[in-house]
Amino acid sequence: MSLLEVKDLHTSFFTDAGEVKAVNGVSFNLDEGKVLGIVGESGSGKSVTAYSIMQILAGAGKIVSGSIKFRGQELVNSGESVMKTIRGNKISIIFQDPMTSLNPTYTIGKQLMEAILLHTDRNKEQARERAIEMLTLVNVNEPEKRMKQYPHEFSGGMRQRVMIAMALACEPDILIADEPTTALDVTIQAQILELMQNIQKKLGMAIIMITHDLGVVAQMCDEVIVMYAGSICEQGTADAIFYNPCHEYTKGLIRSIPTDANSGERLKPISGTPIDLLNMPKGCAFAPRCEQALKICLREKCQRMQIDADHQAACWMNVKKLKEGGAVNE
Amino acid sequence: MNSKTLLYILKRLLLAVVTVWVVITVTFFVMHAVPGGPFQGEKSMTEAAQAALEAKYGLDKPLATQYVTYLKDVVTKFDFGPSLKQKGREVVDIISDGLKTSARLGLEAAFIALIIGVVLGSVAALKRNSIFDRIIMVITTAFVSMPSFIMGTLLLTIFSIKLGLFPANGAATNGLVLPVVTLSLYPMAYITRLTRSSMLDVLGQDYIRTARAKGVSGVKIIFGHALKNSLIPVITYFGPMLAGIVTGSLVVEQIFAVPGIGRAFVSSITNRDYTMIMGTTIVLATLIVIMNLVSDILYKIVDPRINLD
Amino acid sequence: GCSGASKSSVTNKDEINVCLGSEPQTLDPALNSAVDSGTVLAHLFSGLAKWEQDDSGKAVLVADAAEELVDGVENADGTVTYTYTLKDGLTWSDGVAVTAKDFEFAWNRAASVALAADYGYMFDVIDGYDEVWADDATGSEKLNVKATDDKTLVVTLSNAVPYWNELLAFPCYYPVREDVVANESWATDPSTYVSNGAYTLTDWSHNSLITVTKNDNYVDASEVTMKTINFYLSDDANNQLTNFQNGSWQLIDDVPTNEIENLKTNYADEFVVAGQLGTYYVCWNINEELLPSTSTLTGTEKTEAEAEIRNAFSLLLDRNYVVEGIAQGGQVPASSFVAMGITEADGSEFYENAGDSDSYDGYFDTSADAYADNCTAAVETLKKYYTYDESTKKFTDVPTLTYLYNTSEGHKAIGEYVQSTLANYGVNIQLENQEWATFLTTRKSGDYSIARNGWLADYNDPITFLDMWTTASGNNDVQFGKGDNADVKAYSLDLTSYGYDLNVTNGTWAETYDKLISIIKSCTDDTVRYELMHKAEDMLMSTGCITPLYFYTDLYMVDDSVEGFFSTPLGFKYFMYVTYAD
Amino acid sequence: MSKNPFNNQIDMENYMADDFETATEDEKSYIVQMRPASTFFKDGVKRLLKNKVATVCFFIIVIITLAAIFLPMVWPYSYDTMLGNTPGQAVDSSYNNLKPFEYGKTELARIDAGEKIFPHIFGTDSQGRDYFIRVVYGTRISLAVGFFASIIVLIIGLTIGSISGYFGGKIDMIIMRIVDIIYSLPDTLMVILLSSVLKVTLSTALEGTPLEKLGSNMISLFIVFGLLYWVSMARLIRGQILSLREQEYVLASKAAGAKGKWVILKHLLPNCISLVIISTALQIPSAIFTESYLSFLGLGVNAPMPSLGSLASDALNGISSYAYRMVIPAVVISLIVLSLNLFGDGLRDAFDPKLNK
Amino acid sequence: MSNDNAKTLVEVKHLKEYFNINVGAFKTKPLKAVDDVSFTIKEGETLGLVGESGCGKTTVGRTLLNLYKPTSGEIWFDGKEVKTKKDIKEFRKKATMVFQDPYSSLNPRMTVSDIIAEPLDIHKMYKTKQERQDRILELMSYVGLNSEHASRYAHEFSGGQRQRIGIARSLAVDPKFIVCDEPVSALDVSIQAQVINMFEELQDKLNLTYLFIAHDLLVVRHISDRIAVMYLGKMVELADADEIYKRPLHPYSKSLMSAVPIPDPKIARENQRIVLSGDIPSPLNAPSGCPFRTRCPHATAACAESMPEFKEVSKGHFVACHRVGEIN
Ligand SMILES: Nc1ncnc2c1ncn2[C@@H]1O[C@H](COP(=O)(O)OP(=O)(O)OP(=O)(O)O)[C@@H](O)[C@H]1O
Ligand SMILES: Nc1ncnc2c1ncn2[C@@H]1O[C@H](COP(=O)(O)OP(=O)(O)OP(=O)(O)O)[C@@H](O)[C@H]1O
Ligand SMILES: [Mg+2]
Ligand SMILES: [Mg+2]
Repeated sequence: MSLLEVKDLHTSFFTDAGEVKAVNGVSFNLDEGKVLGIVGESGSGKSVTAYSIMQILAGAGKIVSGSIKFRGQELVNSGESVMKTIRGNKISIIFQDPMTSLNPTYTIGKQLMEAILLHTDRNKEQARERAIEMLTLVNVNEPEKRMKQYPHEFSGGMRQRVMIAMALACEPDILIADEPTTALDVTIQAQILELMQNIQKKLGMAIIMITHDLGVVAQMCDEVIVMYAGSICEQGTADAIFYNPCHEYTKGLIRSIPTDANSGERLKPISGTPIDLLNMPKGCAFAPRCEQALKICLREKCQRMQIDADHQAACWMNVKKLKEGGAVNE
Repeated sequence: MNSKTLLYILKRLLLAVVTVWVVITVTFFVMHAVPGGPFQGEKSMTEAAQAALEAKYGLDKPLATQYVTYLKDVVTKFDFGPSLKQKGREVVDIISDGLKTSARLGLEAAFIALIIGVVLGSVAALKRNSIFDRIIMVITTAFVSMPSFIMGTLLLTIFSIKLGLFPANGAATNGLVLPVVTLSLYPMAYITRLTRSSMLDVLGQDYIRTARAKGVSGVKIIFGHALKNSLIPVITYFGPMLAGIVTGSLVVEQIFAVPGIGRAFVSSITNRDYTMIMGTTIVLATLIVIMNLVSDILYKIVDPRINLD
Repeated sequence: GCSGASKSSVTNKDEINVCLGSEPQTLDPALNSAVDSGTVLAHLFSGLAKWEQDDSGKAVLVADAAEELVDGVENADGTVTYTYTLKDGLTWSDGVAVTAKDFEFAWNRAASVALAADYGYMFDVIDGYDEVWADDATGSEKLNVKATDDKTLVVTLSNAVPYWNELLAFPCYYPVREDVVANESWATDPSTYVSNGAYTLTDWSHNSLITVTKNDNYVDASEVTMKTINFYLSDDANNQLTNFQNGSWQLIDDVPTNEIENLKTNYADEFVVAGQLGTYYVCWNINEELLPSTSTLTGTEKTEAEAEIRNAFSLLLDRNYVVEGIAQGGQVPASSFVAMGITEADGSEFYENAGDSDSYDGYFDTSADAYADNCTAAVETLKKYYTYDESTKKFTDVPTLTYLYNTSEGHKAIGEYVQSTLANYGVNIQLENQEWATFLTTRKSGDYSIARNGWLADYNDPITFLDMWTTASGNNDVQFGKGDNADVKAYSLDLTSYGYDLNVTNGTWAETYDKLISIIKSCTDDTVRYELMHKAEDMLMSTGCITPLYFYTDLYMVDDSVEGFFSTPLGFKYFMYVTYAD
Repeated sequence: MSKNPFNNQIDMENYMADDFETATEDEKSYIVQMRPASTFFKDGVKRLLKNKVATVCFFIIVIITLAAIFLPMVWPYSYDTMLGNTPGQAVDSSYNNLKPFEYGKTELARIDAGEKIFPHIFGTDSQGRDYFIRVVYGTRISLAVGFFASIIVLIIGLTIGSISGYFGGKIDMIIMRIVDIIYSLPDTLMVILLSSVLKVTLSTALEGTPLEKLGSNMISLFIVFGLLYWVSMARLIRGQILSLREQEYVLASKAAGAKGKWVILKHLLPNCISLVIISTALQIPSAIFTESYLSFLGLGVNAPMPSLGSLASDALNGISSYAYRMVIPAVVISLIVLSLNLFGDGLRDAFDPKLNK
Repeated sequence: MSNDNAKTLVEVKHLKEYFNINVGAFKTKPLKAVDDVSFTIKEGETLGLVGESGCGKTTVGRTLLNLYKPTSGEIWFDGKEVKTKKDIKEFRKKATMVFQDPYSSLNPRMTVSDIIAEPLDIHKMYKTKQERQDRILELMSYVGLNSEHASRYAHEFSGGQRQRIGIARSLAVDPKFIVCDEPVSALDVSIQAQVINMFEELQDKLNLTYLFIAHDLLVVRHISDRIAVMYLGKMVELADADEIYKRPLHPYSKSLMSAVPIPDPKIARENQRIVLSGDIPSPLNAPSGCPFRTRCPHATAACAESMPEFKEVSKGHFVACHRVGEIN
């Protein structure tokens, strides 16, 4: 049994303009101690997947169908009282923007202690100690003094470290990091990533690392999921995804990153604009932007197919190659 | 409170003094420019008597001299002079008498408005678009659009005449109940609307999501996390509003015969009771300026991000 | 039937709650000029005379601090001397004895330049007043009042005054003690307030309540029945009515006009209309152009034409409607200026003798039946000066006039009626309202064409209505003898038949009316004096500048369990003898 | 692991060969149609129409406005005719204070004679004038006063507020102190002075101009609004501008060489619109009642022309006998205000792109 | 590619920009956002500017365009100093800016054509309506937008398209020089490449000169001829793009280059990153001497004493570090 099993998750936002199918049949498993990366462009449903697991979707959002099992326990429709014990305790989350994710009117200490008081039977004093311990863990200097300060007195990197400390305070089994470094500078990002790696090694929890920065994924993750328009288009080990991408979108993504190799030349971007979730084509969502698009791509969605033991993709090009007698894995 | 805040307050107080001084000056000259004078009545006095009175109160001197003398008395002796109309009474006494009642009335009304407004507003925000929310919004709009003379008269008719529950005289026991209610309805409605919209705003903020992700639930989110933040616009409104109603509401005082400063002020104007007009204006302006300062400081207390400069 | 809530719910029979108006400007008798606070003072002080109710229910004057109200002794120079003896055992509320000196002091104080009281002129009948107010006065001049000993007060009037006893009962004639009033704010606080009347001031919550309590040391204390009187202070008629209806207050002095009709039926016993010495009138600015621009009339002719026009307009107004449909308070349609209730020497009503017609009182017939004829007559008159369109039955070239009033529901209603009525004849009137003090200034300075006006008598004598129209009077709102009118020689007066050397034809206002008033003021023969006063009123009315509408009444509501209450023609109300019916 | 893992995952037979041909650009673009071209305005209107409450409110406002404009033209009674007052005859006071649908004496006689008389829907007032038409006229005046006064307040508040907010620094400091001072000045006194000064200067200045018809009183009323009541609007706008001016598009405009006026007019003010809508909607009732308060001091409409505020405050005088005379104008005001507010909310929701990103 | 013979288009000499910040009730303190920065840009060249958030990159760009009045220093453009109001007005037609955030830099109340034409309107650069319309369409076609977009509002477009609108606006006045302030950081990876390509194409076509500000080193390196590195308002290193990428000399540049996450798992795993400790100090309380010394692994006492000189260590390679010789 995996730590977390997500099966055929569908999440939609019911807005005035219509139903936004933000997550459209996502399935994956997460094992203990692993780091799972989720990449994909903006709006592809990465965050919504995370929020669905935590069940903290905004007002109009609803899990339409599917199942999320944590240690075998079904979370979908389990009700607030169950989720209360899971959130911040068994599964924690760090958000993208440390600037806005802390309440500006409360001290750091108060915000840190809240989760501890909520989920453990520590008293106030013990909670304070624990909070200070956590701040030390994430390399915040002078933690005692910092406890009394307000978020606006912290720099972005420090705030993100506070967020991590907050998420880890109850030693969760799973840490979801929703673009934890996007808003940070490169050198600070390096600090944070290193910190997360160290802590993960120390505490042995599983991490879901959401980002659209392939560099971060390459550095951190054991396994990677690539999402496009609410669905998983490719999933596999980091090596498989980077060295043997089997979906046109993944290929395009890797191609369009400026690197050492292409420094002198023009980049080869993915053309077109991101998909409008309100207006989804019935075939492959990526087809309109795909240079290789086949007729069938426009008509029918490709299923996820096993390419290797630990590599799956949903792209008709694979089928075509196969049909033409070639091998998918070159 | 650190020295920086103290310095800030000092600076603001200095500015306040300047503001009040300008108000005094403008009022003084406007008052004298307005037609009519304090010693005029339906039956007119003889010129000799009028001259005698003007001499007695120094009104025969050139305006500039009067102005300087007045300022000097106020600044050096805190002396607002005798009322020109209420013979034998000092302006200070009249004001403090009236202010006592008005302040009590105003404070009670303001705090009732604050508490009910904030609670209703929060609940409406929480149950956004529900029937409850709609009803609250319609009622508050009605209150906001209804002037106090209509509201007050309605309350008086229902609770005093028809039901006989409360007296119609502000000085009697329980006499302030109806005036307080009347006075509080408008700010209450206003605060409800303010709280609702700022609460909605706050509930959409990222840090609320953070709190939920920590496992904090419903009511605790509202009162533990969202309320404090959504109070900021309420505070900006509350300060000047408090100054406004503490310094008396003519209409409510009149309808319920409350011995407040609002009535005294307006009658001093219609009577052209110069010293009284000046005195009340100074007190009123000072209160407004101070309340604005207080609300700015409160602002800082609620929101530590605010820099007071 | 009565629809109000609990009446007669008086729980404390020793106490009466009344409301006469808002916060008084003063409770110093010398400074007071208002009727409502005058009522409070009447309970607190005891002058030489006071009002009481006789068996028929009429208010009469009786001696109070004085042993009796003596008759004056005429001196050779025409002055009149009165000598009063004070009763025994008069004390101030702090126990000090009341002496004649206190009266001497109080009267001199009230008439003094230093105090410059609103009603200081009430002492102008006393010899020496003119010296006090003379331009070259030094401030040490005194009235001719002397306390010859602790009990005797001698006062000399410059000439005989028929209403002298009335003045003695007037608040500004009440005594005050020198050491008490030395403190300028003595009259604002019960602790420093010392009076000599039936009650003492026990509480004054400013703007809300004045409480007076029976003074057991008062000489006539045995007659005083009511222990405590609470004078509530409210200036809102609705608020007063509410408090009356819910039984909190037993008497209120003001009611909302539009409730009157219902109150009359629902509170038939409680709703009281009492007479009051006053006239509500419309006054015209005498300098306002009334003739069409095509008119060629000038000088005397013009003045006379305009007078005729104004009188014609006056006839068009239906005073019965104004009284019954608008004012609704039992007022009496007026056809003369001196108010109803002012009496002649023989005790008959002055207004009944006004005008020269035997068939009706006053200068024109206000009866309902006469209205149609009045209108016809008026239209005929107006046709002389204006173009009349027979098809529409309207005048076409009357200049647009502005009717000025001070902001109040009642004044507005009357203005609207005047406008609407004259509009029926093609006369265009615009209404303009002003806030009270501005209004007074505008009207006084003659910056208007038509304005509402009203006058309340200070004492029962026609002269209080007549001497206000002299050229120099501060109350000469019509602007007689001022501005353009100063040079108009259109007034005639012949007093030779009365033995006065005055016969002017086509003189100015100053040459005629002003002279007439000064003659009246010094006239000692009552019969002649009243005839002259009728003459003065004739002159006023002939100009058409004063269009009387009605004689005022005093409206109040008093709980029907209240007995022993009465009110005087000047509007003072007395609660000392009140008891409650069971 | 099998060499060809796909065989057991997909049934290849189901697909035809040409399925696996490359799709043309045309085919691709056929799939992704851009959303139908529509403008910001059209979008907004569409959203607005979807909002039922706002639509209903809009129609209420339109109906009230149209009624206020057109009803007097067809109504058989006029606002200033005292029904009992006929030339040459004593006034018939049976017309005063009629209850709704009652008739006066002569009218009853005519009805008995078989004539049809148009009813007095709201009865008559204490002067025998048809109350319904007075309410209609009152609505007309109050709407006009409310709108114009609000617009004046808006224009002045907008100008001063945006100057203050945009330029900041010393200018802002000075303007805000002026605002403080105007807040603290006793407005009753100011109004009295202004009204007496304006009355004299205006009536001469207006003589012969088309504005004369409007009356110097109305104009001084608007001037008073323009002088005294703009301050809170200015504050509000200033606050908004202060935050808007930090937006990058303002900088972009400056980078292109724009000056203050351009930036304010093209960028800042259009983005204050929703705030302006809401606060103007809230400003209208206070303008309506300020008018009745000012008319107490001698400004505002001249009698006998009514306004809703003056009708309501006049009715106080007979509140226990004729409560409906206060309730009717109060209800009309509330209806106007409520509709305006809800409609304003709807407008904001529909047109604020920030809300529907 | 940089060409030694090309003429210098932009020259910045000892540019300083201090903001006065209120620190007490009556006290202000200068915040040295840009402190003595000098550089030149040749015609047709792209100068990349990198550094961490708050180090003053944006301020350099804005001051350069005179959006902020320089506290001191000179700005030369096309051989003339930009000084008077008139200079600035002319300058605005030659030098424009593309903004970081495609969302907040487009007025939500204006149509695309109005946004693009705004500079034209301000400078009244057309005679007839038709001329204006033609110019708008021309600009739109430059950046790959089609004419039917013209009457729409910005919020109807995706981030990449919005950035194109912003670029079209900056091209409206036919500039020679464009300051690109993080024009791609708000964009998605897949779109980012499109926009970068467009910058390069436009440069070729219109012979534009760029100051390209970014914090994504991969992007900067791709587009720039030379790269300048800033730290706390100071310029610490300036060299050819490849040079600085491969052989950074300043310890800060070194850590910056090593911190770039490489999208290649194998390299990433092996890569020895230099992870700096500590946070960036506030520019209000900048450390004495070398601003980087508080985080520098090589700092000595001497570093606290004086600000190292910005000197050329090899041809075209400038560094400001006391210990540049010892640590490399
Ligand atoms: N509250 C909401 N209401 C309506 N639609 C929403 C809401 N939240 C998210 N969506 C839609 O759901 C889709 C997925 O959003 P999501 O936030 O998961 O994207 P993401 O992959 O996390 O993107 P990013 O990298 O920008 O964070 C988006 O198209 C978004 O428009
Ligand atoms: N208008 C201003 N007033 C006061 N301080 C400012 C102003 N603009 C910028 N600063 C300050 O100057 C410093 C440099 O800011 P700048 O925006 O130039 O940095 P940056 O390198 O562009 O950062 P980022 O990568 O976040 O855009 C910062 O500390 C900033 O707070
Ligand atoms: Mg996301
Ligand atoms: Mg920047």
